[in-house]
Amino acid sequence: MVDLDALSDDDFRRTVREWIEAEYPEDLRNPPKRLHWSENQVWYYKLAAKGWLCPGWPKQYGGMGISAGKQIIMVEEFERHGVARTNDHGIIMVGPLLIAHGTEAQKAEFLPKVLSGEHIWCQGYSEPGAGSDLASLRTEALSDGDDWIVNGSKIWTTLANDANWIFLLVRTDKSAKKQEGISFLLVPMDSPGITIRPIWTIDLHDEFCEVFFDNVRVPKKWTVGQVNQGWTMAKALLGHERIYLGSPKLSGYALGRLRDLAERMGVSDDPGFVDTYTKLRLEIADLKALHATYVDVVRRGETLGPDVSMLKVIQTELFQKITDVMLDVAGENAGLLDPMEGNRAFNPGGLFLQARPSTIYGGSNEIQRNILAKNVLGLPG
Amino acid sequence: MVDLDALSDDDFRRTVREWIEAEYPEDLRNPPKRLHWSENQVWYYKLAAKGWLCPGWPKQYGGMGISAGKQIIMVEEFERHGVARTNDHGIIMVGPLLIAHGTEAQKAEFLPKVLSGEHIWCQGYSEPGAGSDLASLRTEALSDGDDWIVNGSKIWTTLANDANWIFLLVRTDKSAKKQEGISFLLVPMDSPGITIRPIWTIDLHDEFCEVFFDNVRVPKKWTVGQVNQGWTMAKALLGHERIYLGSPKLSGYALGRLRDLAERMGVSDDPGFVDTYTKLRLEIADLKALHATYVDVVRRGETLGPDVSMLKVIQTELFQKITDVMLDVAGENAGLLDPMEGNRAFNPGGLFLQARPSTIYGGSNEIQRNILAKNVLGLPG
Amino acid sequence: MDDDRTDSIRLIRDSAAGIAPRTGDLRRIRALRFQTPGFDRGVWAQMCEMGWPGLLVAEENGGAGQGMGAYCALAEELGAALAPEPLIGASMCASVLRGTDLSRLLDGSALVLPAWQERANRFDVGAETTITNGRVTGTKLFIPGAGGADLFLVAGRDGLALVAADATGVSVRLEKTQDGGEFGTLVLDGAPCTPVAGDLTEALDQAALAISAYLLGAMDRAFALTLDYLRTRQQFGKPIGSFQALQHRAADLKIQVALTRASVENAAAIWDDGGAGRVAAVSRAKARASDAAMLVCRQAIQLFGGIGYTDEADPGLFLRKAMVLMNMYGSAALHRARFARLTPDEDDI
Amino acid sequence: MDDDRTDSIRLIRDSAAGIAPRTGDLRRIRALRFQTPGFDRGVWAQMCEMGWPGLLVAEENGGAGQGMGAYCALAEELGAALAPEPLIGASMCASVLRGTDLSRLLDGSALVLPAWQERANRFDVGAETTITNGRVTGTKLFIPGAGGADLFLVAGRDGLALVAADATGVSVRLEKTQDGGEFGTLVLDGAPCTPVAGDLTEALDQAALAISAYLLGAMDRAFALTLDYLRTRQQFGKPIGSFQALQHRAADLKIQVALTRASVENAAAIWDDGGAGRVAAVSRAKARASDAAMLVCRQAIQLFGGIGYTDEADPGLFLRKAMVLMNMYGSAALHRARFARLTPDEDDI
Repeated sequence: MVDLDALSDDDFRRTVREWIEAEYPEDLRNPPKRLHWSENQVWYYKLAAKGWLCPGWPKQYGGMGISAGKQIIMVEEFERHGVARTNDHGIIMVGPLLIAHGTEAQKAEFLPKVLSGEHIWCQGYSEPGAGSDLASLRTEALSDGDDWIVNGSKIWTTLANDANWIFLLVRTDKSAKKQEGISFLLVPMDSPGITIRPIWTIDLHDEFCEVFFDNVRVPKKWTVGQVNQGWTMAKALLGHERIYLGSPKLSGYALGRLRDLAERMGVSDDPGFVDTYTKLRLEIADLKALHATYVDVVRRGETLGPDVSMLKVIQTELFQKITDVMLDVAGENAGLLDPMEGNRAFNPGGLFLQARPSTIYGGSNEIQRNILAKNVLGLPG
Repeated sequence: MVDLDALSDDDFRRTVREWIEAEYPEDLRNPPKRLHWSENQVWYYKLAAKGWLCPGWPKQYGGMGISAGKQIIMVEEFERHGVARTNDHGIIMVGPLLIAHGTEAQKAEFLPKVLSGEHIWCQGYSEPGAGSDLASLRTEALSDGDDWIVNGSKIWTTLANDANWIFLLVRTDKSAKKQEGISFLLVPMDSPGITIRPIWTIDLHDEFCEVFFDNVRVPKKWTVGQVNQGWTMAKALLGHERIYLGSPKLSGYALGRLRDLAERMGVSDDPGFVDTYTKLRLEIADLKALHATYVDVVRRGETLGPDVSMLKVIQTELFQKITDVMLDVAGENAGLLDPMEGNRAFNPGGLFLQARPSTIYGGSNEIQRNILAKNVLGLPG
Repeated sequence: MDDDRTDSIRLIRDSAAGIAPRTGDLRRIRALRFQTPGFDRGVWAQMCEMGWPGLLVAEENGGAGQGMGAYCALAEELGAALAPEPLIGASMCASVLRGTDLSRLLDGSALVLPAWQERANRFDVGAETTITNGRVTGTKLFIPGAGGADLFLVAGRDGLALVAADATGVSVRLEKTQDGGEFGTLVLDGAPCTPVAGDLTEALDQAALAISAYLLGAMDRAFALTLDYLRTRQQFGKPIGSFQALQHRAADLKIQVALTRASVENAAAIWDDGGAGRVAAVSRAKARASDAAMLVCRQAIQLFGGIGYTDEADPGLFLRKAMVLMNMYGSAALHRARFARLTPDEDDI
Repeated sequence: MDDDRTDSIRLIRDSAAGIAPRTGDLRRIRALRFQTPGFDRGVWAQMCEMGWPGLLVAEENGGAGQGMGAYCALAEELGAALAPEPLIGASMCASVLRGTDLSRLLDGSALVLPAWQERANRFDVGAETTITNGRVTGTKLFIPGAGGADLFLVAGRDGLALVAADATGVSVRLEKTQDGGEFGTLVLDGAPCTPVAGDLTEALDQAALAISAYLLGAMDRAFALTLDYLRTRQQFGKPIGSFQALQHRAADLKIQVALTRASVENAAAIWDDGGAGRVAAVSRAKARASDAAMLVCRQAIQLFGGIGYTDEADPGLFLRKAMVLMNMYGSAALHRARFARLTPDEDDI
């Protein structure tokens, strides 16, 4: 096996690219919706077999243990090829969480099963009614001997209907202040008392679920970190999310579809379209330049500041803007439920709807602007 | 003399139009800046001599006493011809105030002198540091026998350097709540203790002044209405201001200059310009349609609701947008201090700067949006 | 506006409330989604009983002889209710049909829908379809409700013709639309037809204005739903409508709704007065309504947050209706360009 | 970015602070306004002592041999200080002059300014000016600082030439600009001149990028002033920066400043790497800088409220500088069109 660490960045990139191009299923490139486990497991197992499932995990835990710079190269190559996200919560959330805060027993129990695909995880953070005010969560865990008894519900749980484990934020001390008294639990989805309700989105997909907990018994040994310290750990996990939400690739992909659509509609040379299209290209190019400065920070192993919220705001609003223009260009086809002519490349309505939640999830753009105003610009109150 | 009341609207409009066209000084049409008394007094005296100075005043006080509908026709014809505002605070503010709330002695003293042009009024409302929070005013009047002793300062006093009288809001009860304890005084500008400082604006004009009061003695007989009831009267006077600030004529004028400039710069047929220009035309046309619905309310003699704030927001932001586009079109000429080629019709930088304060004065557009949210949409807090 | 006109508009709004209440729930709309023909034949029969397809038809021809003011008021109410019944299409046909063809349409016994469009993003009667010797050949696109039509009024190169939906040489391909309805593509291969006198030029403009009014009704209600949500939904311990950034956004949406209303009602008044600028006024109204409806509905989703993105919440119904209508009878860009072409002089300045 | 490059950029910023401090007051700028030539010859001499006009000139030619990264850092600092001295024009000339012409320019004994433009809204060397037999005839527009020039480097149809400002056949008409400076119009009527080898193509792009960096510095400081004001100015009993609508607007302005910085610095890095896309990158940076600077400065006025509209407050100085520079060396629209022309393939997607 090649020592990936020893490769130059360029050689590493080429190695990754060639393997992806050879192995990635063509029909899964740039899917219009988040794929279910039934669809993406083939790729998950390929990555697992290759040993490339967990680039960020240390080697001792079965990860690739490569540098931050090489991790970024992998992300870039995956994005370039249009590789879909897998059911990756075990990889990017649970793994790092346990490696940092888990007991040896927890690591031994869970990490190998993420690597093997035996455990598929989902995330139980948001709650009905809490929305952007994540810390106001009300799902509670009451102590009962060696167990917690969990009652409450979670919402916007991505692909919960695919998962067999969930990592949960629960309130374990109701007397404490809002962000305190929250703990982190690992819970099997087949525990008695758990029910799942898929949420149909406006693009008629069931990516999200609501998960209900009715006296669900969870062994205390599956508490991660200290009791009542869950919030701090959860926040740290969210840290690097915004740089990915801010990647210009999604907007770049959408712009490509806009160009194709404009050609199909015969307007790609109209001066009005060229002007609009050029503006969008320039927006993406400048976002790319800005994004690269944050990637450099990560590559140097430094911590991202709260100003990374800018990336999320720019990229999600640009993505939406591009799909707004797609509807303008599509004429009456803007109203079609399915892709035009059965061709997934011409799917203005679908992509438009897909772009809608990007400004809501991952911390709504209103919340991001609050963060920018207060934590970056130092504005009062 | 023609009985104007007896004329049909169309005949009245024609009568007004013909007289304006015959009498209005050509070189005062659509001036780039607010005119000083030295420039506009010729027109003021013509209006006075014709008996047309005060359309809204009852006949018994020397006004025209015409219907609301006919008053609107006059405004429309004045705007159509590009007639400049005179020093009209006596006409539109002091007159209606005294007619509604003044004593007989005050009416007898002041109304004839507005009609004759002997008294030129200015308005002392805003204060340094108060800004949009008008009611937080601190200029105070202390009782001293038959007089008030006034100390403090006023800012943004339009054309104070032309005026010989000022109508003032002053605090007469410091213990009362913010909007209470405010009174309305009439003060001669030559009172000992008053000094005036012109404020130079970014377009290098001295339309505004700061006025300082240092132990200025004002007879109590020149208090209008009840002591401590000034705020209510001042608010009522502001009522109809927003429909005028929302008139589409100013934007229409600017759009005409944009068209001329685009022709001069040779871009008026560029598809990009035509598209932008058409959007602006449509904005004005829809603003006109909306404005007309408010004019109808006034014409029917009904009271305007707080939703009239919409007009002010739309018109001022449209005016600014048009002048933004003028700079885009003007090329390097955007940076010139004076009109291009000495031709006032090509004055992109000047008109751009002139448009800036429109979103600040008359209640900033931020304040207008607060009003819309709370008083029109019923949003909380 | 004179009093008679005001009265008839109030009457039509009241009568609309009986069939398509703007405050009603949207269960009826949801139940009809993604089922051919996408509307309720029973409700359509009621609308015919109310005389709605003949609203613009002269009284001597069996219609109500109303103007665009009343028609737009009705369309606005239907938009607020998201009513999917094919009133606007049928009304286009009613404006040119006469005799039994018209009376069958008006009494609801035969639904006639117009088939005029041959290319996307166009607002003119197609010129490829031929009508000769009682046979029609051509392809017509984007016909909403086509799955429920009994006849099509087809625009050909040299005139109009009626074709029965079940005639030989007629095939209809249906594609689902975001609002739960369907676009029909009508393929005519020498199908037997009956020529009809007249043309659709004026009817097209009337339809474009009615669609604008429908969009106005839809956005107005979507905005009302959003305001309710802003007033009641709590976050960080207070109603989200108390956050100034959202308040200002709501104010901006209110402004768009108000401008759309002014634009549509002004265009209807100009139309009814027969003014020279009436066609330009239609373009102005449609451009405004398309853009404003999309803005208001997009923001409704955003302001509802996560729940707004679910199919069970109502804002999505309005957004998806707007997606279907925004470019029908001409997109905003098309109508802006037409406005510029129609009124190049700018005597409005 | 390698360490050497980072170091030289830090050094240049530090040295700029000595002459044109970004945190200094703006009294110097105010005092120079509306006076010919609109800048301070003493300060210009200091800038020459620092070697700034020769920053890009190769060391073997007597320059500092620095790259665009350093030059843009300097221009940004000058923008933050609103320094009116004609560095960008002089640097253009320095890039083509050689020998004593160059050394006189670099040592400050002769200010040479470029005269290349013949029409508004153009970003190419004019083609109407003729240089034949040591005589030059033509008209050149929009030359900032022209009232202080000793010589002009004139671009003609077939090459460049130096003309003394006081030569016969030379006249300069000055027009005041919003920033307190002047545009010169240079009219040449058979004026004696000395031909100069080379052309200005590359220098024009470098100047456009430097102007972008200058605008970045100006908007960055205008934004900083605005933030200070938002933090301190009280209304309704609290700092206005605590109002969410203004907070979100400030966040949006911050985003524009950040995008401009990324665009300018990225373009400078591409330029220094000699990449094929370097000319397109300049257009991208200028388009962003022009639009963003105007947005930030307009909003500075709005957020300062009434006081922002006065000449005594500082935001107006930044807005009026942006008005002058927004369309110099090509407007945003011009550069967007150039970008589209230069990179039609969109391999960036």
